[in-house]
Amino acid sequence: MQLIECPWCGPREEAEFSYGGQAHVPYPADPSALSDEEWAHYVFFRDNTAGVWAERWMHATACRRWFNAVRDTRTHAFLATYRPGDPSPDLTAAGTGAGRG
Amino acid sequence: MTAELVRPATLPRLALRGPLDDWAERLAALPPGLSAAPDATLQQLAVRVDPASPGARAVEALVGARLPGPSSCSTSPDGVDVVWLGPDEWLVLAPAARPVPVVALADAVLASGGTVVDVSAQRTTLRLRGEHVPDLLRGGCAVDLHPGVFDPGTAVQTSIAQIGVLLVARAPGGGDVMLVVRSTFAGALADWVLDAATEHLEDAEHLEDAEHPDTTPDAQEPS
Amino acid sequence: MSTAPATGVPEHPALLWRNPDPKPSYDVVIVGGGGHGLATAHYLAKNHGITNVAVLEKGWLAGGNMARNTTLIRSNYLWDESAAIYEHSLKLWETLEEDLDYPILFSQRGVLNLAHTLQDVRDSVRRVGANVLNGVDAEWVDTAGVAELCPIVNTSPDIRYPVLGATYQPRAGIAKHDYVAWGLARRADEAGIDLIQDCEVLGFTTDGDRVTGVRTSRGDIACGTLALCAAGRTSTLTDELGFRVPLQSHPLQALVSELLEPVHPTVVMSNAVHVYVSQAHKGELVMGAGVDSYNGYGQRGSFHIVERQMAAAVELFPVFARAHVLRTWGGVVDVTPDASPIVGRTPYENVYLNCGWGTGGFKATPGVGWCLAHTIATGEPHPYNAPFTLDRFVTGRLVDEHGAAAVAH
Amino acid sequence: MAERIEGRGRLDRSRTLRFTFDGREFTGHPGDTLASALLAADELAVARSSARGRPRGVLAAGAEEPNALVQVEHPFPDPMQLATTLELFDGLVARGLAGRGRLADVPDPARYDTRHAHADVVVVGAGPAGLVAALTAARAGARVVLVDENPEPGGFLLGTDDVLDDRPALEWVAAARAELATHEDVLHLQRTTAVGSYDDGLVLALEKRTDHLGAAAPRNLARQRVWRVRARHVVTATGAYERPVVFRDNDRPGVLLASSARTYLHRYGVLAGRDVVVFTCDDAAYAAALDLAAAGAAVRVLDARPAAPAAWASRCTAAGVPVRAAVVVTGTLGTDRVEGVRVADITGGAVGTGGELACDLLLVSGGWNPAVQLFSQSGGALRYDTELGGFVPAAPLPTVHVAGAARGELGLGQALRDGERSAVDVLTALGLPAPASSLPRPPRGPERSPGLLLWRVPQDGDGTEEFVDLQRDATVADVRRAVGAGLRSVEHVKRYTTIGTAHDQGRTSGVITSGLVAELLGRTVADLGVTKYRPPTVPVAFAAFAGRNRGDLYDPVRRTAVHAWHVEHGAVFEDVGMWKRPRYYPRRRPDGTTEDMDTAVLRECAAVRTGVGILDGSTLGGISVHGPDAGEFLDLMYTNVMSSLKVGSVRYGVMCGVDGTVLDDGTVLRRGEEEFLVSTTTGAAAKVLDWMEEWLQTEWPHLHVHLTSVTDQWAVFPVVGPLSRAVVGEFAPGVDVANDAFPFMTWRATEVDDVPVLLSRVSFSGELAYEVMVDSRYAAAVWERLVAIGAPHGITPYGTETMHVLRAEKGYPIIGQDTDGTVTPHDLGLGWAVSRKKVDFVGKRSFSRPANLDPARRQLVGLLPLEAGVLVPEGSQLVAAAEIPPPPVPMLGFVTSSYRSAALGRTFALALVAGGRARIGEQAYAVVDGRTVAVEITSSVLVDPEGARRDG
Repeated sequence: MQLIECPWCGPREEAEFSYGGQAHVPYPADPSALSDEEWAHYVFFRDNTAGVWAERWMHATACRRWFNAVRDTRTHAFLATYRPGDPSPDLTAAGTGAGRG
Repeated sequence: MTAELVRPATLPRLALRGPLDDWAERLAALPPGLSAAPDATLQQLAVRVDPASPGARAVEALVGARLPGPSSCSTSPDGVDVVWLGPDEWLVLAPAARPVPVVALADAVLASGGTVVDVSAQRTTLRLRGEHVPDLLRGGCAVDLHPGVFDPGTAVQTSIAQIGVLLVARAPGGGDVMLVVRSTFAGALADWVLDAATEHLEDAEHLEDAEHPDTTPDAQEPS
Repeated sequence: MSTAPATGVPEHPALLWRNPDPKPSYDVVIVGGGGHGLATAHYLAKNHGITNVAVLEKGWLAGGNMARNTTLIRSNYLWDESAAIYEHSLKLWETLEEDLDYPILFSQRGVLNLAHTLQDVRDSVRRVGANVLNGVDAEWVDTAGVAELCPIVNTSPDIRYPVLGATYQPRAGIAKHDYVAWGLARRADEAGIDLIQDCEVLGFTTDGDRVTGVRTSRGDIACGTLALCAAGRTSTLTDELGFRVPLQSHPLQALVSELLEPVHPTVVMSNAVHVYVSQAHKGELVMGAGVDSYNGYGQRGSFHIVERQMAAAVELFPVFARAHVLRTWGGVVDVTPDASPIVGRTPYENVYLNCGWGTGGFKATPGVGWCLAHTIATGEPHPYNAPFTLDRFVTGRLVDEHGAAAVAH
Repeated sequence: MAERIEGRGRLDRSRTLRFTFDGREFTGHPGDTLASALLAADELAVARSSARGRPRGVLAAGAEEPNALVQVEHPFPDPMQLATTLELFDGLVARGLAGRGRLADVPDPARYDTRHAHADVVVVGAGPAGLVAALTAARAGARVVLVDENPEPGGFLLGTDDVLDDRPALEWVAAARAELATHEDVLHLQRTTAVGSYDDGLVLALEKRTDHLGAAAPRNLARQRVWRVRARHVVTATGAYERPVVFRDNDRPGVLLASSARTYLHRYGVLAGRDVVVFTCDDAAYAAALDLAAAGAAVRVLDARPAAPAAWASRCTAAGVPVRAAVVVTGTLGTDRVEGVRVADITGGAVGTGGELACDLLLVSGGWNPAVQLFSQSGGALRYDTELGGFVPAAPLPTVHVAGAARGELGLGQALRDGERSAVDVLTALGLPAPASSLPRPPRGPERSPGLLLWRVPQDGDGTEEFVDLQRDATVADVRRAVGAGLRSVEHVKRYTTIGTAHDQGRTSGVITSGLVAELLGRTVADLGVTKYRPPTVPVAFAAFAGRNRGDLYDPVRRTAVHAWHVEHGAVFEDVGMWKRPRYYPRRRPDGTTEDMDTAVLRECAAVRTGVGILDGSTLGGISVHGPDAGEFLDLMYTNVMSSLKVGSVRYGVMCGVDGTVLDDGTVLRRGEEEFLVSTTTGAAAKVLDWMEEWLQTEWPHLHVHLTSVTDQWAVFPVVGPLSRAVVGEFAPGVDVANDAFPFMTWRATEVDDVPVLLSRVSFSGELAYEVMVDSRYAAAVWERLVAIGAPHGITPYGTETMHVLRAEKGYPIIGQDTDGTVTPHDLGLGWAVSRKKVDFVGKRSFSRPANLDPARRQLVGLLPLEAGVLVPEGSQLVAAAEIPPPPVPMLGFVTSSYRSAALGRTFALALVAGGRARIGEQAYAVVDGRTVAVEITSSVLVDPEGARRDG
């Protein structure tokens, strides 16, 4: 069970957070223009990276804000957390990211 | 249903009742070194405003306390607490006797795109005091209560046994804490505190049975 | 009815498999030496006489989810398509011990899916009704029925979420996962199929819409047909092949207790008071619950999931209070949006896909092996796996086993 | 024979403790374990082996003990205790186990709880290394948690007569303990075993708080406590376990690990044998030989190495202890206990001719296995140390350090220095200045000479009597058979032989197994590795992990503000999520009997349809939506248009997931230009708020909208029925409640006794209804006043069951009951609530997928059983024909809601049926207990379809 660095509240127990899956998958600008296949890829398909990727978390029992994290799904280790809207930190540089408490 | 519904001669004036009224007796009988005082009378306002906006300054002027940063609480000379809930979200808790002017506050933030909502009944409070309080809280809460980390001015939102709770430090080290909890969860939190207090009972004899004492009045069968 | 767990543990055969080096080419290459890969190999040989086959396992045979699951076997799933393939699998389980001539300790002791809310009861009656009409043995039992089938369940009316009844499938049960894997492996090995361990697939060689071979940590291997049975690691392979699958890989934790005298005669599952538990043959309690919410390949999970599971276990089974957790671990389960598998074609003409079994992989082992072998041998999906296509997510014809699980009114 | 001797041990000999083992009475002293007390009474055999029923005796003195599993019967049945770690108490009743423990068949009365702790560094193990690490960190002002499994600190020092600064080492331990007690920021926990080391410095430890008091344990204290220590750094100073050597009949009672015999002597005052043979490959066994000799035993040493270490040999000679080198034990003699050993010379690995030696105790030392479990659990990589013959940490982790024997630094001096080094590493990382070094001086002992790597004494025979895992009765023969069967991985060998799967998790058998497999395959142990270490390090009771989350505290009970009134008035409750909701209010009849549910519900329904009823609807979710873009936001979230709603009005709305299935429904009040009050179903309240926040924060941050949960702020009381106008009119005199002044789907604000009240004309029953909303602190008072005003009108409180019947009679779906996660608004007949004008809203694009346009989709319809009184169970499947053909039988759909209707005077149901709306008027058959019940498919609105009752 990890400590997750909420961008606002600081490091908190993992049980305080809820998970939001892959980050940076924007809602399509005009869904009606999409084919069924393109729409299905937005609704059902996400990356399933075995390694470092960007994902979403929400600090459910405190500030209730969504934020993004760069994490290695092989070791489960967090490399960095950052606010939505901010660009995902360069994954390689993120290796030394502030996420490590 | 036991009592047949009858219309009394005179209708009593509507009176305020707190979610923990039915626990008052048991909470008053906690062992020495541990007291729990419910208070449902506070005016509570949910304030959303951009902390950098003029509206934020207006709120601070009206309330008499600055809008604090993450996991913090500031208190006005009149005893009004302002607790950080999120990057643009605060909870104002004012004693019933010295309420904050809601309309003025709402107008003050409107220009800055802010919002004020009266949430006085959404949460209720339970003030825990005594030497056993830190140990009791550490029995269900992962927040570090160490003096120097959890001192007056600290206010942390977390959970205790699946119940969302806001802890407002009133003394260093967690010996005096105001718990702020959703009203419909208040009974469950009180049951948790009463059960946790078992550890601090002087003698164990009066523990009726070792099973968890069933403190809830709502046995499934009709009473 | 349910049989008490056998006391002794049987002897193993003297030879299981040969550990051959990989040949340069095979008619069929199966990626993944877990239960599904081994079962597919077995049925290719047994049903279709196809033996020029290699099963490539990146670690030790059946060391992935096959070694980490809680060994539950049942077919009382809601939707017709699910009931069909799981019931087909259960029927194969009933003759697997003879077929493999291996003591897989298959024990049909029934499974109780407990209902704690009025909506649970409605969902249960609905599932039992669908099961019966699909030829799956299922019945609704009331609270007294639960107490009779499994006396150690706390059926008192004043626990936090009282047991209002349960669905019961008498033919459901458990089996010893390792022995199932070794029995399948031995049969495949006997048929001349090469089981290659420590052989990780690193990439593929393709020619238009055909995959001509796999690049592995033990050299390149050409293939006529390719079948992917890599469970939680499927996405790594499909990414390499350039097509996407709607899988998310999550940790799924499980734990065992010390050996105990028989006390738990059946299998009990509960969603609201989240835990499921059976007692294995040697006497250990085997328990699991839900997946960890985040994606994870670390074959381990977070402690607070175990903590909630233990509170549920003691709430439902007060006599388990002083049973001890001996060991906790985790697998990597590939979950699809509708919690149903994907078994069938891919954009490559000679590549077939078997994945998305989530928490239901073990119970499907013989059934999916049979169907995938049929699909490979004939080039056409078997009727049982035909509905589980990759494109159902585009058409919207899902087989939604997540179901409502919502709380009503 | 084993016996208690004078002048040794850390016991309170002034007090005698009585206990029963295998039905026979014994005595011991405070400070004994069950194992030491049994040894003191010369009781060597403690159990029968699980598979082969061979007699087994104590081998070790701690958690690595494979044999001495005991079942405790009194004070409470406990199926898994180790005699070597079970502290003796008066009145203990226990018996030896043949592998399987017995659970109690009555609930456990003990309490269990948990504690969180925070520290800069948590030190695991209070041996010399751990004590120094904790002292060094504490002196530098760090916050320290020190945990140790023994009743008192000292670690291996408790089992030796080592000296420090020329004084007994335990005096230094006592001083260290006293100093730690002076540091306010040190939490020192004995009888506390670290069971798991997780991410980011989380160490879980189990404290046994009252087990050692037996039946005298105070009932209000938690018997066991799970500590959750979150530390910035972890130092594991967990020592090492002595490794046995495998040879024929090595399982006979009377075989002990050398260091354990030394522990029984010094810690428990028990001389385990009078005539002792010490068979060793390692220097450490010599200390045991010398100590037992000094205590009066006749001891001889057999060293498997070509030559005995000179310094130790000379000490033995001085003590009259004969030492013989290049010799091995090939077997034990005797029946239920060791009476002698077979010995043989060994030169260059080849075993020569043998002889026999009489003895009553055989001590064995094959070397040391560092306790790397916690380090490995934290993700630390291991390296095989060929000299040590064991696995040690390959490299330290950034925040997990290992000190002392746990990383192969054997010996007292190394342990002290390594403990200090690990603390200094931590303090450096924390940026704290390290205090001046002040280590006690250990005696100058002989230099440690290399041990001999001997997993198994080479000998012929089929290996079926050479035991590798004593608890699992697994032998060398089993390992050979596994490798012969084609198994190459130690994980396969473990599962095939079950070696290492018992309570001790392979502490004494794991490395040996890798050694044996390596020899059989001609590979190196480093190449094979060992099986994975997993939490917990020692077995932990289920109830300990459950803690206080039991009974009503398993999950919070949520109560509305009027809960007490419901209880006083006899409500029977139903669980809805965490809520307790009144389901119905059974009335007591004059004859003292109480109405059953059906009777109560028919009465409640009739009261609402003909008079006036009142429901506690406070569990519905409430969300205050503020801001200039609030209307636009709700248009994106709901299928219908909300932005056009006028202030003072209310609109019903449906909310979908991205896949187009119904997520929730509810009403929306517009309170101002920039203010809406949204209500949700009870079950979906939290989910809808999270869903809205997710879209606002991650997709549409440009929208100026603020969401505030007001679920607990507002109590909501529907007052329903033709007489509701009279009741509400009197309750809220400030509002004209007439229909034209206060029309359907509008709301009014007023005050009653200066308390703000909202009234809204929303009806979930089709009757005239007013929802009374008030600050939940005044809810009880308002409810009582409404009931008082309504009494003359026969006001009747009603529960969820009646609410279900009334809404179903009107065909209103309940999300979560009439939907199952696959149902769209169109399926429910709510197409009218799906805007065609809006460019987009959540879920819209999914409506045009092929599956959504399939006419065979299941649609919500009504069902009327042809036999008017038949109640079709909810969930029943629907089929096309009266005769059920053999499976698989095609199913048309299923019953979602089914009730007796006072209004209709008969039973009715709602169902989801394939192409349902096109089948209205047709017949179908519900399958109930294997037979079919004919039903007619009807419109889903069965009562007052034209809506005449709504306005009263």
